[in-house]
Amino acid sequence: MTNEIIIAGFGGQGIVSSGIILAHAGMIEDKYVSFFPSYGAEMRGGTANCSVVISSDPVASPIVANPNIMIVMNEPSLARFEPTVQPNGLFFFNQTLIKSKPTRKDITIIPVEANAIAEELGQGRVANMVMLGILAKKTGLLKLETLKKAQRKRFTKANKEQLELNDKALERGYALL
Amino acid sequence: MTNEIIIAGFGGQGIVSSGIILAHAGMIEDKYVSFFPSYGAEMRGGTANCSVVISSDPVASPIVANPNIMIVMNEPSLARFEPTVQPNGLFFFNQTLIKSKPTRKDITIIPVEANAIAEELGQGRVANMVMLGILAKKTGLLKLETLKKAQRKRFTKANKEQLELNDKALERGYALL
Amino acid sequence: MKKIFGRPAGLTEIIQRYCPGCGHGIVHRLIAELLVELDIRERTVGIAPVGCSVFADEYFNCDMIQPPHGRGPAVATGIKRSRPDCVLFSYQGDGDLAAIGTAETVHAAARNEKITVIFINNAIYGMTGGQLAPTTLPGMRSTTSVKGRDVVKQGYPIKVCELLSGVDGAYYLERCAVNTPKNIIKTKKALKTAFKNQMDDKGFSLVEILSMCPTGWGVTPVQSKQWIDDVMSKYYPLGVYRDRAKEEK
Amino acid sequence: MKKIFGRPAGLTEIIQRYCPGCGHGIVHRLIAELLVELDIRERTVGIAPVGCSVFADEYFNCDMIQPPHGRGPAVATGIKRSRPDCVLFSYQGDGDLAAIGTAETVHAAARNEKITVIFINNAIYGMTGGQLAPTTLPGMRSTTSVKGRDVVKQGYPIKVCELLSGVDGAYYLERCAVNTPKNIIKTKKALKTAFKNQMDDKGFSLVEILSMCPTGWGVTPVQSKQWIDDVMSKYYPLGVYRDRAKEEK
Amino acid sequence: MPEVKILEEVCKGCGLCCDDVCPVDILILSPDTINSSGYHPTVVTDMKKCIGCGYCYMICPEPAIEVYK
Amino acid sequence: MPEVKILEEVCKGCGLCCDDVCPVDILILSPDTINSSGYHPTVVTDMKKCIGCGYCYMICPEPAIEVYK
Amino acid sequence: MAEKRLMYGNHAVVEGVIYAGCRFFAGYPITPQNEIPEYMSIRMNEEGGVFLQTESEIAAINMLFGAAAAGKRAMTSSSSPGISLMQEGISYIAGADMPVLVVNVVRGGPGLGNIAPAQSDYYQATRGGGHGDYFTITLAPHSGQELFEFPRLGFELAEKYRNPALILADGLLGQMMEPVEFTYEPIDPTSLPEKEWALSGCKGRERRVVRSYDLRPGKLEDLNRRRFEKYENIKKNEQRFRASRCDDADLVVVAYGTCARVSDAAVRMARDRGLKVGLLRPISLWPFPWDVLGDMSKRVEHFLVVEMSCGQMIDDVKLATECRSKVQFHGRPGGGVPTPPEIYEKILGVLGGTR
Amino acid sequence: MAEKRLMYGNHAVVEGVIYAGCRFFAGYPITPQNEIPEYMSIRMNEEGGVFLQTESEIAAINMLFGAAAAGKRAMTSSSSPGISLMQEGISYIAGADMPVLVVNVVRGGPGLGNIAPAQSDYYQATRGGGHGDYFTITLAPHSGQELFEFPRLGFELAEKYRNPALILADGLLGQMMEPVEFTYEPIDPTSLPEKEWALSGCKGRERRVVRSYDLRPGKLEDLNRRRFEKYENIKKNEQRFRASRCDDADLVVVAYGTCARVSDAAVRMARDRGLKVGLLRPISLWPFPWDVLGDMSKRVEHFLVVEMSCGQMIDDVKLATECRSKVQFHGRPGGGVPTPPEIYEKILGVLGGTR
Ligand SMILES: Cc1ncc(C[n+]2csc(CCOP(=O)(O)OP(=O)(O)O)c2C)c(N)n1
Ligand SMILES: Cc1ncc(C[n+]2csc(CCOP(=O)(O)OP(=O)(O)O)c2C)c(N)n1
Ligand code: SF4
Ligand code: SF4
Ligand code: SF4
Ligand code: SF4
Repeated sequence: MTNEIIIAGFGGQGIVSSGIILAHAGMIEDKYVSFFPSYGAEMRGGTANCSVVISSDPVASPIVANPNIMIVMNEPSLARFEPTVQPNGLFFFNQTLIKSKPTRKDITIIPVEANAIAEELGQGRVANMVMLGILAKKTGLLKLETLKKAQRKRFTKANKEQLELNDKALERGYALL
Repeated sequence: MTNEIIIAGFGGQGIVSSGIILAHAGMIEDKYVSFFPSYGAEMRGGTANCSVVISSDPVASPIVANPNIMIVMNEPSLARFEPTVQPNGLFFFNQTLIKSKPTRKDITIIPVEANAIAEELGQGRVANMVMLGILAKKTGLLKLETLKKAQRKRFTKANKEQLELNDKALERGYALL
Repeated sequence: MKKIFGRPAGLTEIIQRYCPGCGHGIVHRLIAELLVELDIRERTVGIAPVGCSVFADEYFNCDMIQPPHGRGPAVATGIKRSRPDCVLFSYQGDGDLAAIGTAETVHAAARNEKITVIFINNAIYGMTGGQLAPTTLPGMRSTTSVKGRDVVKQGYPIKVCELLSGVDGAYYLERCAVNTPKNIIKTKKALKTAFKNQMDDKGFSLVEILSMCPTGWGVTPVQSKQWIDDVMSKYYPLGVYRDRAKEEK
Repeated sequence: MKKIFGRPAGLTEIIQRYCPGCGHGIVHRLIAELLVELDIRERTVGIAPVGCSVFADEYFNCDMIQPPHGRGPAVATGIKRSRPDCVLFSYQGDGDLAAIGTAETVHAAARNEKITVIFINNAIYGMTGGQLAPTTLPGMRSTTSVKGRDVVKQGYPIKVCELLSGVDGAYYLERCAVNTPKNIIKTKKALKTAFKNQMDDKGFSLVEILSMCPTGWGVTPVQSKQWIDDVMSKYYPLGVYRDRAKEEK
Repeated sequence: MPEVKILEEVCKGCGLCCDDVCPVDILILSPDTINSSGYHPTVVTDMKKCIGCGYCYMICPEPAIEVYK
Repeated sequence: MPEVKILEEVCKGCGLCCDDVCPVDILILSPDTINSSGYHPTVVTDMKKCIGCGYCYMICPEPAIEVYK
Repeated sequence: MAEKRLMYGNHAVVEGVIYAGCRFFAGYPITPQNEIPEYMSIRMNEEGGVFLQTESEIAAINMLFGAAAAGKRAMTSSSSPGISLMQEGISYIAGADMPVLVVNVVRGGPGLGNIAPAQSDYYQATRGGGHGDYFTITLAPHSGQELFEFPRLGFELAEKYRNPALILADGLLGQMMEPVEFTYEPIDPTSLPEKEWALSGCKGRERRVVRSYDLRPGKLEDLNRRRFEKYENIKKNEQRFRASRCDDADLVVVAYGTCARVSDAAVRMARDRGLKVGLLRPISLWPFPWDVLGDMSKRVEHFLVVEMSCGQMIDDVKLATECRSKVQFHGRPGGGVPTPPEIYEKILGVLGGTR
Repeated sequence: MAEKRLMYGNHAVVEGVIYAGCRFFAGYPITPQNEIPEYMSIRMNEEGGVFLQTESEIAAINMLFGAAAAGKRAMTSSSSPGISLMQEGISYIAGADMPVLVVNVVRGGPGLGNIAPAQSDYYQATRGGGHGDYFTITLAPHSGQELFEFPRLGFELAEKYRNPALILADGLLGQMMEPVEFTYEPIDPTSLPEKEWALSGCKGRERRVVRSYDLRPGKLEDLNRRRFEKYENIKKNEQRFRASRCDDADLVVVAYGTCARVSDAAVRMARDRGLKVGLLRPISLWPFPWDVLGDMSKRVEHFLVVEMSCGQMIDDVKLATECRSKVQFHGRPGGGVPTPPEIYEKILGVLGGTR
């Protein structure tokens, strides 16, 4: 089974970190994983996105064109990525920041009040963690504990409070379903 | 029939001019010809030499390794080129300037007082013309008139006197045999 | 009401892909204004570098060419010698002009090639992600000098106007900045002189422009503007470095 | 009787293939003498250029390397950074250093690379047959400027010491000549300083040497010697252009 | 009376014009508005004060500003 | 008394040493001798005059000159 | 088992270089390999090595020439246009028989092209983009793991044969993150033996000369012939590849690097559907695994060459298989990356066409 | 009949360029082609053209890029190391679909090598020594006459297909003198049509852009595919060769340039002795005359490839003849020039071996 994931949003929403944490968590759980950032180095402006593959087989290409799991964090990414999702795919979107509604009928739409919940926890920045939490639960792909471990690998310089806040956000997301 | 000629001497002895005149004369007489200077551009000092081919067939390579006709104008070239001449080849050498004697028995040695004759005519520089004259006569390869025409193609900027002196030197050489 | 300031006809309608607060846009606009004001847009060929402004070939509303990294002055020479009536400008960043393109720059100047070079000094490699540039200040951080430029290991910056001052052929050299309206007005004047010199068949004119790169410097646009005043222009003094028109008088 | 002057041990026994009267041989001998006098022959790595002195790798009695045309300073950098205890000298002609090698020269200077560059300015491309060099004087004839260098079409010469004076990193720059015993003595002194600077870990030192090329100039050796006095050194003034050791005091 | 027009969709909210550039200090980055590229564009706080000097236009990299008179 | 030795086979007859280099003017290119490379080497006209200054050595590109004391 | 780290391919190269005992890097930024010089600047600083951001790729390759001649392990990295600029330098280094390591993280071309992954520098890498008769040992990794391991292999081969070695990667391998296992202990650079040809000052020995020319008549010819004897040895000893599912295959896909990863998935798809399809992944591109392909061609009917180019390696496949099998091609130029289904379709097409 | 002149090959190129209506030269001296810039400086001056002695080969190729983009016929010449330095520029020019003419008077390599004639830049010329998928139209003259004629042909092909063209000569052809016939009238440059893509200022028309990049997803791939359609056309239309004595041949020697001259003499020797030997001389090296060789291989048992290299064109001969014939090789690397007797011996060896 191969899960192909795209995470998209504005720069600053922790898109890359989310992707790396997902991949790391997959690695910890002994799956084949890859992470790929969108080309950007010779392009300025616009939105950020990244591809993550978590699979029971070696990863063919780390570039995901048609995800079966999609996380959308901002308005412009909704329009751009909704059409790319595989039929029967999962579509998580950040309802707090996105006014429009996804329109496809052949995919599972999961609206998440990611930023609202994050603000509740005291820090909008952890909206991405909320998303990872609910993703883990909904897909059964990863254990919550693994995500907690993985975020510690990513934020090696963060202080204890921040790490715990991240944990909380993961938990809140995980508890949403 | 292919004649492969090398002319060798010091820089300043008109080695290159002699070669070009020979080739030019061959061209006038509708033969296949080529001229090739020795590599020198990235080498400094030493002697000068050039290859001329005059043939009834298209010229394969303009680089002559083993001449059937050799003109040697100075001492160091004698030692260097004598061994390269084809058996039965012709070996013209400038007896005025060369102390040593050629030693090979399987080639025809033709000593020429080239510089002495040239000085007689009033200009050491035309020693090369004396050589071309005798070469033409001995080999029957080219007409004297053709050489006279050819030297005019080479020295386009020379004055009448010089051209006539060259003619004289050619004639003297031609008359030597 | 009449529009007294607005997008000049020397720019295409395309929205530029530079980061917020990037100085490239300001210089683009100044050049575009001059293309119109000097009535040269229709006989100009512009040259885009390799750098963030590689896309300049989409932004200027005139014939454009995009050569290999650093070779703008050589390409400009090829065009100018082929079509002396054309007005040539080569737009280049500091990596493009002062690193890989050093020889082409120095020799175009030495030939007094009749071209206009516009040199954006933002002290960093923007496009490739903020690495050390030949113009990065001593002690300044970049992604390949995370502890700040160490002059002992990484050497001293290249000061392009000072360097070219040693080249007899160079006709006009000035260093400006685009961090304040006042400096921007001066920059425009310098650019105008640089174009005029070419139109009058005078010779090699280069305008170096200290320009903000908030992304590469890791600061806000407003901070970047200030940094040019406080630090960068101290190290790279503004002013005219060569003006043979004046010297010849 | 004791030999007080004669072939120094810094030269191999090979007879050099330069033309009669060529300045390269004189400079070779000076370097060779210093290798012995400064006791550095056994830790020196020399760099031969592409040019008439490509064969320098046969002539100097020390480790030698022969890199691509113009890249001596880059190769020197590679060796010096790998073996800081070695003494590096890069021997280069004007085509090598001031044409194709412009960028490598300027940037080695900017890095204040701890190497010694010996720059033979003979105002011509010797090896390839007397073409225009970046240092060929205005009006001077060459095989690619048969009517004399036309500065309008072919540009102005590059003055290397003046150019590098605009580079902060350069530590020591001097221009000398080898056309008279007096100038030769001065040249040796300059070369000594350039080596000493390296031995003291100071930095980039370049000695430019006006040198006879009778073949390329189409004159006799004696005339070529005179021409340096009468013409060439007027255009390329001799002297010290940079001496940070003094400035720092 | 001069007037300044901000092209909201072109503005990247860099704030260069808002700092000390405007002599009458009437430009700020809108805290509430957000354009489709995600930037907070500049807004004019008090149009009447504008003297039409064009400084804001001059420093705007896009340019996202037009000045009318 | 200093003495100068010309390495005849090494000398290329450039004449640099013969011009105005020798302060006592005792060096000339031999008009008669010709070495195996075809050059007329330098010869010393009057060895006694030599002051051993080494100028000839200094300017000789080969170097084809040795000075003894 | 050694520790696994989730790493960018470009970072894995850097660690691989450090682990290989190399302490000399010179290079110039270019996408998609900027993470190499960036991370290298930090790592070399930590290890007390030399990191030089150069004025150009030309300066970089020539600094390598110097460092290698001084006897040190030295490497540079760049991407396609930058590698083109190095061709003269690489030719000199090959002509001087010096070992260096060059990494090319290939991008779409020709010209400025784009920054997407590509394999269109195969000809340049394997046929010597520079002038003269020479080859560079060329290794093609297909994973972060190999990006970590191949620098050591590259240096070992380069030094064994005194010849430049090249690692041909692409933007996808460089910019992706994958788990990487540090499979061996780092080499202490001071433990590497001194080279008996290195320039270091001639104290206590004959002076040494490093050069790539010989103007004496016939000498360069001799030199070239000797170098080609060396190349024959390399061809004999160093053909590297990975063959999977080839034993009973009717069709073998030949692909390297990224294309090999993607093809592997396509082959799995085909096997799942009962098709006898295998994958031959050349690891050394020069020497190309001619021998194994020659052998295989005696029993395999079809080869399908998959490249991210308009077709370059296919020349070598044809030369190796000597017309015994049918050789088909599927290519994506200009930064296009093929997908497993696309290759699977092509496999079906080839096999279908013969039934 | 037109006048015959005894000329250096390097001078013949210059006249050929002038006769072709080209008035733009930029280049840097290098042996063995220095006579080209030298004579060009005089001729361009006489003709009011542009002669630029540049600071480097890199500057030269980029000046050509500019001049070609401005719609002018533009050429440069160099020899092996200098051509290596031009690889990035040539790749850009190919990527921007611009016509230029580059002359390589090949010398012995790799590295500084020597200044003797060689053919060891065949791979570089025909496989694109630069990065990315592209080819350059490559012509191989074998005489002063062709050195005079091929510049015009080169420009015509370059412009017809908007692609760089290369003339691959060698030091022997450049430095020898031979009779040259000026077979056609000089072209008046002002008579050449204006290019509809040239940069000249946008007065009265849409602005034009010359570039070699496209960063939009998929666009560069499209561009490359279109360029390869163009290449297919070139392959179809422009394969040039000269076949002599091949009709009844048991053995065909395949050789270009200098080697073709020498081989021709060897073939004559063989025919004199009654051996059925012919000569196939590729004139276009890219596109290689695959088709005629393919045809021939159906009846010719042996091919003998003769090159002044360790064997590069032999790849193309093998690919063209598709294993139908036996392909043997005789090569002289590093500036060695084969002689007719030497090739004749080899012919005997090949034919003898089969009897
Ligand atoms: C031959 C080559 N080397 C390197 C690059 C990668 N590259 C692209 S832009 C750039 C430097 C950009 O910096 P700068 O010129 O200062 O312009 P900026 O982006 O800061 O405006 C580099 C190194 C390239 N495209 N080609
Ligand atoms: C890349 C490259 N371009 C050109 C050449 C040819 N070349 C050899 S030496 C030289 C210039 C020699 O002039 P200079 O450096 O002034 O030295 P000199 O011979 O006068 O001492 C040139 C252009 C080369 N070998 N390599
Ligand atoms: S990186 Fe710097 S130079 Fe490039 S667009 Fe952004 S601000 Fe401008
Ligand atoms: S050509 Fe000039 S530089 Fe070269 S050896 Fe002769 S005199 Fe010396
Ligand atoms: S040592 Fe001095 S005095 Fe003696 S010959 Fe030489 S130059 Fe003349
Ligand atoms: S300087 Fe030397 S080479 Fe020249 S003439 Fe005198 S001794 Fe001979």
